[in-house]
Amino acid sequence: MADPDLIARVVDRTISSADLANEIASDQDGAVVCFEGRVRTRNRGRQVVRLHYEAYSEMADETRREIAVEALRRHGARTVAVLHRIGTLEIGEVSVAIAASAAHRSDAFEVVRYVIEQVKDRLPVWKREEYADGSSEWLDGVSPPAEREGSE
Amino acid sequence: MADPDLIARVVDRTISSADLANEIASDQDGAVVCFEGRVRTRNRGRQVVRLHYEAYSEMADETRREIAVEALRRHGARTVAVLHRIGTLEIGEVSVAIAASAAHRSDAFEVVRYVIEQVKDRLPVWKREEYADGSSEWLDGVSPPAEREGSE
Amino acid sequence: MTPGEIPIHVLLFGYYRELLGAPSVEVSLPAGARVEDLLGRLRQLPELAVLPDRPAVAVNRRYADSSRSLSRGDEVALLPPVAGG
Amino acid sequence: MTPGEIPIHVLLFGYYRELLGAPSVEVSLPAGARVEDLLGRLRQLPELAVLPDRPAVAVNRRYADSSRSLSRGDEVALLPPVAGG
Repeated sequence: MADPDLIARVVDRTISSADLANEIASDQDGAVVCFEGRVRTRNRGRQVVRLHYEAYSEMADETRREIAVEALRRHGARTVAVLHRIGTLEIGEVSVAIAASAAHRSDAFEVVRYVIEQVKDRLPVWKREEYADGSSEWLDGVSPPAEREGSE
Repeated sequence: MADPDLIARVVDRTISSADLANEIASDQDGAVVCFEGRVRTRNRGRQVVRLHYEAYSEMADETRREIAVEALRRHGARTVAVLHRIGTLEIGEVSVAIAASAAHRSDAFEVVRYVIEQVKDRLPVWKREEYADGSSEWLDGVSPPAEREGSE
Repeated sequence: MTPGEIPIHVLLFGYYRELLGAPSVEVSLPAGARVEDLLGRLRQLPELAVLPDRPAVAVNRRYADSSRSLSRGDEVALLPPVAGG
Repeated sequence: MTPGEIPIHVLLFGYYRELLGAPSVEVSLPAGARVEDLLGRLRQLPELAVLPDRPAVAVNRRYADSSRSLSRGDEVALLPPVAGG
């Protein structure tokens, strides 16, 4: 797929997979799969009141685009879109939204699954949890793989 | 899970997984996965102009509920909702919408995947495709498994 | 209806409904008849002679196999291969 | 800056930014220096002495390994383990 149709952005406004799904849906496609990551009230046994997301935005936009291109190369989906929100998020708000559209459902599922796993593994985004007791903490994350320059 | 929270209906109005997702989302859950089946312009090489869905509605409501209960038993998701539309659908319209909400994303993906596969395998719904040349045809379907009475 | 027989109201859907030209048909079967007996009787209708060997049947809104016995008042349905989603 | 050295502007994010108390730091390194040399220099700053053995580094917005050599004008960033999603 030489020029896959994809959308990839970091934004500091409310996001939803439904908006994405409607953006990417096509008359040729029979299946749309969406994923939303939402802020939970509890994490690792602590009461969370809000989250602060910070990104290396310039790199994140490129990484997200790379991930989407890889996902479409590996699977037969026609389109995938991914948004990651930054800034302060309240409980229940959507931090990451992904939508994929494909002729057949397996491809749509696999693309979305691939994208969220890669987002978690290598998107340069960090989060700080704020707790009910007023304290806050940077979350332990995943060490990204070194040197991906050769992969494209 | 004694009384899983689920929604399962056959309806003859427009449906969307976004509405479902918002209905089922919970502050305890970090992941929402949605699936939408949409009417495609082409199927098996023919130009489709619209689809007509017919259901054995009373049985379909029970089957859909069974599928949702099974899905939640097998996987750790907290909630799953599924709607199937009947009547006449134009290209791009949503025929089936599924949404699941779970603490962790794997469960949400697996529940949605299970539900759509089971819907295709055993939900008593039939569709007739109407083509650009004015003809129409009942689609070949899946022979449902015999005797599921013992399974509950 | 022969004495000792039970009336069975059979719902048809999709392609089968088109074959018959009606949404349901009433047949009467001996008490203790099974789904397979019902299918044999339905195949005697010229419109339904082309039914496949083992069409799906639901009894009281659940899929039933051909040895399932039928009782008065059962809700029986003849289901073409399903094509939802 | 010693003659022959190149200035490297290093961006910090998340926890590392909090450690340093600033979003970036400027260091100068000999021409031909590698990522590992940069890390050695950064560890000399008291605030960054606690850096892990092999923190993730991006050069020009791509993850880079420790043997990657640095050139004038490279955009270098020091990245804590990522926690998006």
